[in-house]
Amino acid sequence: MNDEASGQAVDTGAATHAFDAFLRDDALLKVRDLSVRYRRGGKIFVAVDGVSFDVAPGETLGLVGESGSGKTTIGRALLKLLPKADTRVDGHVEYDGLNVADLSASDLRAIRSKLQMIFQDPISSFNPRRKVQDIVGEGLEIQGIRKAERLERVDRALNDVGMSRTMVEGRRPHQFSGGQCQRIAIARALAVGPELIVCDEPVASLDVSVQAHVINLLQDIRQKRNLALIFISHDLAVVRNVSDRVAVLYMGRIVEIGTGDAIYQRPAHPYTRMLLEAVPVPDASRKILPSVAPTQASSRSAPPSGCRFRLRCPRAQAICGVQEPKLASMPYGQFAACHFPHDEPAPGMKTVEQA
Amino acid sequence: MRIAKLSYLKAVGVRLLAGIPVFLLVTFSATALSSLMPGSAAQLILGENATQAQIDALNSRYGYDLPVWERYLGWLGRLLQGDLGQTMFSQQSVAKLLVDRAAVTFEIALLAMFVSLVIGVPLAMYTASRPGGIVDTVLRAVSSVMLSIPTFVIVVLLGFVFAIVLRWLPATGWVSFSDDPIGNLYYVALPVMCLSVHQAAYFYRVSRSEFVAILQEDYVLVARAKGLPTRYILMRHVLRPASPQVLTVMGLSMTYLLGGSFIVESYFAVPGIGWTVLNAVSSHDLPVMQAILSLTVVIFVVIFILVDLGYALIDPRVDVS
Amino acid sequence: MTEAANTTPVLDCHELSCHFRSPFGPIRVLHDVSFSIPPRTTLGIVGESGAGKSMLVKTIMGIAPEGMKTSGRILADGTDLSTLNETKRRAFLGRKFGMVFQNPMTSLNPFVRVGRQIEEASRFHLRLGKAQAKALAIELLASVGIPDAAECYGHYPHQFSGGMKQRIMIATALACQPDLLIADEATTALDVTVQKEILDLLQVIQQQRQMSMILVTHNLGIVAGRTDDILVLYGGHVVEYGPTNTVFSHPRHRYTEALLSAMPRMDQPAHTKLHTIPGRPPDLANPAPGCPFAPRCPAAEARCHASMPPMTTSADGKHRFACYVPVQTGDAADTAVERRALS
Amino acid sequence: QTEKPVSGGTMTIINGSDIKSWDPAITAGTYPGGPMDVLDAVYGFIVYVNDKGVVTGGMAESLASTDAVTWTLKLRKDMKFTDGTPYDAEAVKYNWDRAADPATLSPAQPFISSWNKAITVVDPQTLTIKLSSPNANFAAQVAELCPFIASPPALKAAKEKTDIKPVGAGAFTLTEWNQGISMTMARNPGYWDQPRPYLDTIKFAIIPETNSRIATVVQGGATMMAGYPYQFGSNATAPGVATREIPIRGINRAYLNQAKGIFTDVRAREAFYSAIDRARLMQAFTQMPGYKAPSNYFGENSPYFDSASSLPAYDPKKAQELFDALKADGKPFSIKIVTYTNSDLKRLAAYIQQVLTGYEGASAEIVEVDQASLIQRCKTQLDFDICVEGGVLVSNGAEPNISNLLSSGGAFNWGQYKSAEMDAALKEASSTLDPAAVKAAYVKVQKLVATEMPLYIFGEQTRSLLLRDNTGGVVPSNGGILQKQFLYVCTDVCQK
Amino acid sequence: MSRLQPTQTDLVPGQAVALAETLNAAMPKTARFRMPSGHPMEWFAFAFLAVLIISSVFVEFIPGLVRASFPYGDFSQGPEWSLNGLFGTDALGRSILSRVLYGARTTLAIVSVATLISLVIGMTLGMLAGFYRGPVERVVDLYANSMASLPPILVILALISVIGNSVFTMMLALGLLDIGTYARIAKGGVIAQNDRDYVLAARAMGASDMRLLLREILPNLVPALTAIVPPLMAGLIITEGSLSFLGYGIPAPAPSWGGMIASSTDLLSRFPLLIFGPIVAIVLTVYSLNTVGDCLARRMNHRGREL
Ligand SMILES: Nc1ncnc2c1ncn2[C@@H]1O[C@H](COP(=O)(O)OP(=O)(O)OP(=O)(O)O)[C@@H](O)[C@H]1O
Ligand SMILES: Nc1ncnc2c1ncn2[C@@H]1O[C@H](COP(=O)(O)OP(=O)(O)OP(=O)(O)O)[C@@H](O)[C@H]1O
Ligand SMILES: [Mg+2]
Ligand SMILES: [Mg+2]
Ligand code: NI
Repeated sequence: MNDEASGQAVDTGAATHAFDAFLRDDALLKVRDLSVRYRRGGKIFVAVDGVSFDVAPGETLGLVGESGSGKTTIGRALLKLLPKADTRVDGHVEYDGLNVADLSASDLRAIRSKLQMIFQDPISSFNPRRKVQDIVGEGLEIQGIRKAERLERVDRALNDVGMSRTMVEGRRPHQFSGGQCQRIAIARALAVGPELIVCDEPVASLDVSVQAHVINLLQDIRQKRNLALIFISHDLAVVRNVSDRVAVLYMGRIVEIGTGDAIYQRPAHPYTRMLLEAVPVPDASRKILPSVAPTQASSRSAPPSGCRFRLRCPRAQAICGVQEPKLASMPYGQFAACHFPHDEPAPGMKTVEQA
Repeated sequence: MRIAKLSYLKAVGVRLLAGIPVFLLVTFSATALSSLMPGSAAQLILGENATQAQIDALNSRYGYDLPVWERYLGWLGRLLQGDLGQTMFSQQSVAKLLVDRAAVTFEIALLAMFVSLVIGVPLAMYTASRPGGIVDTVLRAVSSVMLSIPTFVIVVLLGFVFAIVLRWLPATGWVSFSDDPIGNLYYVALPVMCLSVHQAAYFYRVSRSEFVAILQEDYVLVARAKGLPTRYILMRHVLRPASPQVLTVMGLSMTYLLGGSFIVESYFAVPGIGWTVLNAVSSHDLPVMQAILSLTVVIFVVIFILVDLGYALIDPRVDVS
Repeated sequence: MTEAANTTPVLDCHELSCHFRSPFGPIRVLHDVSFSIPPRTTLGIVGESGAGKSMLVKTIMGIAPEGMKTSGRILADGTDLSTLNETKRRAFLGRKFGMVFQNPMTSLNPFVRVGRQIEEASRFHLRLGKAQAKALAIELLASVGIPDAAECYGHYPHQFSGGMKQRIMIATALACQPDLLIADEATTALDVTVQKEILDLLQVIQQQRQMSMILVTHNLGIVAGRTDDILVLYGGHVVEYGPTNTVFSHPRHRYTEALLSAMPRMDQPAHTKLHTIPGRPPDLANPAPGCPFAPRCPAAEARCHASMPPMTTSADGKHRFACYVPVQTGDAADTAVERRALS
Repeated sequence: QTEKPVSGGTMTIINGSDIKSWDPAITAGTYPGGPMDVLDAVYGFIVYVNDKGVVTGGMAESLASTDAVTWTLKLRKDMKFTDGTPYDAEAVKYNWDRAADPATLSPAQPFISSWNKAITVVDPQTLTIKLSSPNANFAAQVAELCPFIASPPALKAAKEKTDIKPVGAGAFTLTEWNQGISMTMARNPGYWDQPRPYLDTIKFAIIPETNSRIATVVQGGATMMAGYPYQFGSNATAPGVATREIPIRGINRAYLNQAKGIFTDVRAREAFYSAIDRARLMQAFTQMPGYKAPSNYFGENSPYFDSASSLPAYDPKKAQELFDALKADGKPFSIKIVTYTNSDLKRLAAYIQQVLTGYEGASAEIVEVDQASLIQRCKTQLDFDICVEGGVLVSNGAEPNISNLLSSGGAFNWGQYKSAEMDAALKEASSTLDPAAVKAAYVKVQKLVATEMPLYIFGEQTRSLLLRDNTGGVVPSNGGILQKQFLYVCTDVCQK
Repeated sequence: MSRLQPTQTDLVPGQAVALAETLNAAMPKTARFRMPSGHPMEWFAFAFLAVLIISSVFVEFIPGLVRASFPYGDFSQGPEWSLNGLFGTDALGRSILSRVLYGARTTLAIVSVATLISLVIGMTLGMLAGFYRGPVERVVDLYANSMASLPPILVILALISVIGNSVFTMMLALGLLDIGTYARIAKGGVIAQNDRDYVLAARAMGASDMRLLLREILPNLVPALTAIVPPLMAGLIITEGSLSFLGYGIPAPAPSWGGMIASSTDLLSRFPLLIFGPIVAIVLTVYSLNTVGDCLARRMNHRGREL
């Protein structure tokens, strides 16, 4: 089932400059050096720091990281949804050759039908006062599409998510379950015919049984419509399932980026490893041996010098405090920002091949 | 410690500065309105047989024919030199008058607040821990009725009962605390009672709902899971978290108490700022009017600063700056 | 299960049922839940949201929301709780059981110094003096891995990160040397790395202090490898109850099986189609007469819709499940037990 | 008075509002509780009109004339203001000259300026004034309009009106003024009429609300208040209090605008008189039964009373006819009642409105203004048909009130009534000292009042004092102002 | 990973949906799952207001009730057992009951128009301030703070003494009073919603600011604003009464409650019963408005997700 992803393997050979290596020219979305700073009570807080990545058409990029690592901020920055007050966005976001920052209001509106977003909490992403069919058709209405066509497209979008208009007719969001709401949210995004959807933790608030539905649904639609997805999640198992490529964020920076296989089987960055080891695996045959040493998270507002992970890193050495590691190509195809990357396979990771 | 103190000072400073536009707007509006008001102090000084020409002459002698902004700037300039002017008619220093009268109003207001707190909060605590009980139901009904009686009705009714029919309490007048503490209590009783009726009910309602909300908090559940006695939970885990809300209400109620003091003071002839400003409005005593308005704004700003600082004291999460 | 001299179960629940009154009739959130926890063992309680996990542990702790009616018997360390009056029961439970709640952000009182919150239970139940209690609190703080415990004693909760708060909560729950520690989704609100730390900590502490523990969670991954027994709740019913290893390797109830296969796994390649469970969780207000899972169950038969399947015990007697058409394992035959006769 | 006055003690007099200025030239309101009441305590009336209507010596020994043209003011010897300057003829002349100066803005300026040039200081105790035309009421007018003499240096020292310090030679000296609230005065040890004043301290307290005022006296919080019996109700008989009538009759009146509007037509005035039962109007006003409609300007026990001419009586039929007639002439009877915001007056106006609406083709609109704007609205802007001013106006002493009310351009003639006949009759009355001639003139006046109805006289009342029953020495003067030097505290209940 | 909404059926109609709502409401940890108590009083409040509004609007058509200005009996009579004499007669012999009902019309009209004025202006300003922040917000805050720093009576008194006291000016002046309060609440609501996902979602769809404000934000402000309308109206009724009490109320011919109380206050010691009718009216009305406000506020909280 991982057929599409293989076509998009990163072309490492041509890269001369490490920085450019995982970036490509034919990408649908190009993000270069994106930084977001919030001003909080007079202090500047860097939420996202020099992040660059690409998303090719039809590709799914997974963004993982701890809470507060800037995942949501990146997602919103791409769609220009960050609050205007007290926020500064630098860098360069290019969609289909257009620089998003320079767009006029009407061009931006046009582009918004190509770039869509799905939120974490499906219910709160709906206006509780509006009827579901209006919510789904809202994007079309804003685009000024005539009613007949609108209804038809709403029908189509609802069909795609396995619902029908008769099911939603005259109802309000709170009359639906979480899973249904998330499907409606997907339908809303689909209705305008997007090419790329930013999914900000779309399954985090769902129960396992419902989560599976939504993940499958997203996969089906992605395949059918050749959608590109940016899939934000802190659940590594989910990201593993949906993504072609994965970017690992730590304190506003990408510490490792590469194909899912590379990242999960041969994580190079110690942080990635730490993350993977922490994931609870539903496998009772493996008795877990507790480790007791508490790790101390570094301050987000005053990050340590050099590598930001060094205080928690088992491999940290003097240089980590002095020189900030840059993203560099790793033997298994991914890029990691570490002076002392791992190159052995992740312990305890059973891959399909190995099983 | 020093740094903490400094940050408090700074926080106070910042808030005081923020109060300045409000102060300017209110006092300027007062000047503007007073110049539009029909009638004038000159009319009152000269008496009913004065001609319009005589009145105009006196008005211009006092500078009341100047354009609004000139008058306002003049007033502001004198204010900056610490001169609040003198009362129109008795030539008392407005500043002194203000201090004397405000002391009276404050005594009444603070006592009323104290009485209301002492009545309202403990009852709220009691009923919040036994919701739906008979005391709760009764107090709920009583407090909502009490909240619905306008102050002026309370004043009339209590005045009628206690001063006119029963003659237990003085119908009018004032003795200051420094002159005669016991007499002061006797005179202060009725005004305080009138203001407390509403306030006690208000404090009761607000703190009850706050207590009820806090009793649903997870940390109260945790405390119950620890098997702690209810009394202890209420005192230690509920009272303090509820106090910011109570504090807010105390701040807000100052405005109510000041507004209430207009009615209470003028009905019971208590020499506070409420009655004074009513007199000043009807007799066009502009210096007094301006001074009292400025005072109310300053009180408002100060109260909000105090409330903010109070939050910082009560709630460890709040940072003064 | 662990061998021990004292084998009186720390907690023993018999046919615990709970319901709320509502304008549309009673809402039953728990149906005849029975289980027991021997000393020094860990029980995992799993189930989807709304399955009644929290209600179960809250009922045990005697802190269920007002308006809930409970029936059934709870024995704590051999004492029947119904013989104690309200105050005594709460005090007894407060001493015997410690509880850690889901959200560390809201379960510590932001207005009270953490030291105080840790020591207060010990001061009441163990009648410790001020200094003693403080020493104990500092010791507890240190034991849950808080650096500079003595200094942190006087801090307020907001000065700690989420993980640290949860450690403090654990310290709070340990104050009276409880026999049983109940962690209700204690790690749900935390990041994966922190979650792991907390789970590890719980495990270490449980072993050090020879306590029993209940881990409540909706994430099957958490109980795997960390618990001795596992209890699967669905719609307020116990659908499966047995040793963790067995339940994971050979789930018998259809729901448990479906749940396990619905989880995305890291050892599968990208874009693997997940198995889904059709339908939606049961509506507690309008319960169907049969098995609560029947409407979603691929193997449901007519009788599944008609009546609640009885608790069935597997051949070894340790694994129980309530299903008419259990997943077959090829092991020895199961025995249906009379529900009333259970334990 | 059988009781012997004793010295010492304190009294508190309740007023409804505070005074606005200590300027002796600016005086208004010769009624108890009015500004002049307070000024009297400090300055003392130079002469006053007693309750029989006779001009009596106050600070001065007498102000008298034999021909109504040349008036002689005799001052007492060795009187001093509290600042030590002598209260002599020069001081009096200074005060009157000052009031005659338009820059002083005295309301009595037109009156005083007509004679102040004719003042001759004969000696420090004597001063003569030679009027240009005979005026029998000159002394009463002085008592009403310019009775207060202040220390000239104190007046000179003040830059502005409100700077004037109260330096007089009266019975008391101001010790504390808490504007709008209370005023405390101490006995003036240098007062000429020793051992008077008897009181050590006199206080004026301001309580605007009538019920509170009454309750305060009843509770003993104050010594006295002036009001009307209807306001006292059962409090008049409460333990410890007494009431005292001030035997000075006053009229309740309203002004009818004769400069413009419907009341320029005398039929409209008659219709208005006929339409309303004035006794019932008074009942509505006071909520007390038992009133009788006054038949004319003078009351029945006035020496000038003439029963021959009386104001139109209540006659609804007649009123309706007149309304119809007016309507037929294109003058529908629809009037604007202007009054100030006082609940008794509101009731009065509402009653008028209510009665008028009962007639076909008659209606009334009520305009309420605050007390300070009433004068402006009625007197200056003439924006009313009927203007009701609260209170009663003393009418038994005839002058100066009668001229003020009825003569063209009179100070109280807000209705702008103009009648040469009336002016002549009034002049005739005041230019002779012969009682018979005066009476004859006033008969003419009453006839004109009855036929021309220059103003609406709807009630007659006397004021009363509600006071503690140990209050002695109540001597009313002018419009009811007490001569405070006589007040004393009885050891027990005062004997009458 | 975080907790779910209680999932409820979308196919079982009627009761289940209602129940779903109830449960939704019960889930947030601060809500109690109890039938809202005090129901009889709420019923009473709604019924009283309904009766009051209807009877004051159609007061002319109440059979047997005399006009407010009609001299019905003797002056200042106590209550008697008849429709017109129920509260007795006032100082001019008019039926107090009739005057209370006609007064209700004036009072309610003034208060409603004033509320409308302040609601419309306040809501608009507040929404703009919350949405655009910056200078608009500062101006609105300045206004709101200035108003809040003065006792309302003082503000009205100053205004009335300038523009005169008529029904119309009273509406205007009272209307200025609560603008700040409404603006503040609207502003808070907008700010709270601005971060909400559904506003973001609409923005992501390309909605213009106007559309966001009117279609997304406004409908969700309405509950919060409606819940404070009744108590603020009650406040205005009290303020209007207080003004009359101080002698600055609406002028005589229009009967208003405050005016009736004020005019009977002077006669209180002689005719205590006069004051009874209007006080009952004002207290019951204020009580009912407050109760209705509480009820709306609670409903709003129960709906959980709305603001
Ligand atoms: N509007 C804002 N103003 C100031 N700081 C913000 C704002 N929004 C987010 N932040 C901060 O920026 C950092 C990154 O936030 P972001 O929401 O992008 O994290 P995240 O990776 O999505 O985390 P989570 O997993 O908790 O959703 C956080 O520390 C957060 O506190
Ligand atoms: N106060 C209440 N009144 C009525 N029903 C309630 C109340 N609280 C909870 N419930 C219902 O009881 C059931 C069990 O809730 P419980 O909180 O135990 O679920 P849970 O398994 O802990 O779920 P979660 O994973 O969301 O914590 C739910 O269906 C819920 O709707
Ligand atoms: Mg996020
Ligand atoms: Mg739970
Ligand atoms: Ni498969």
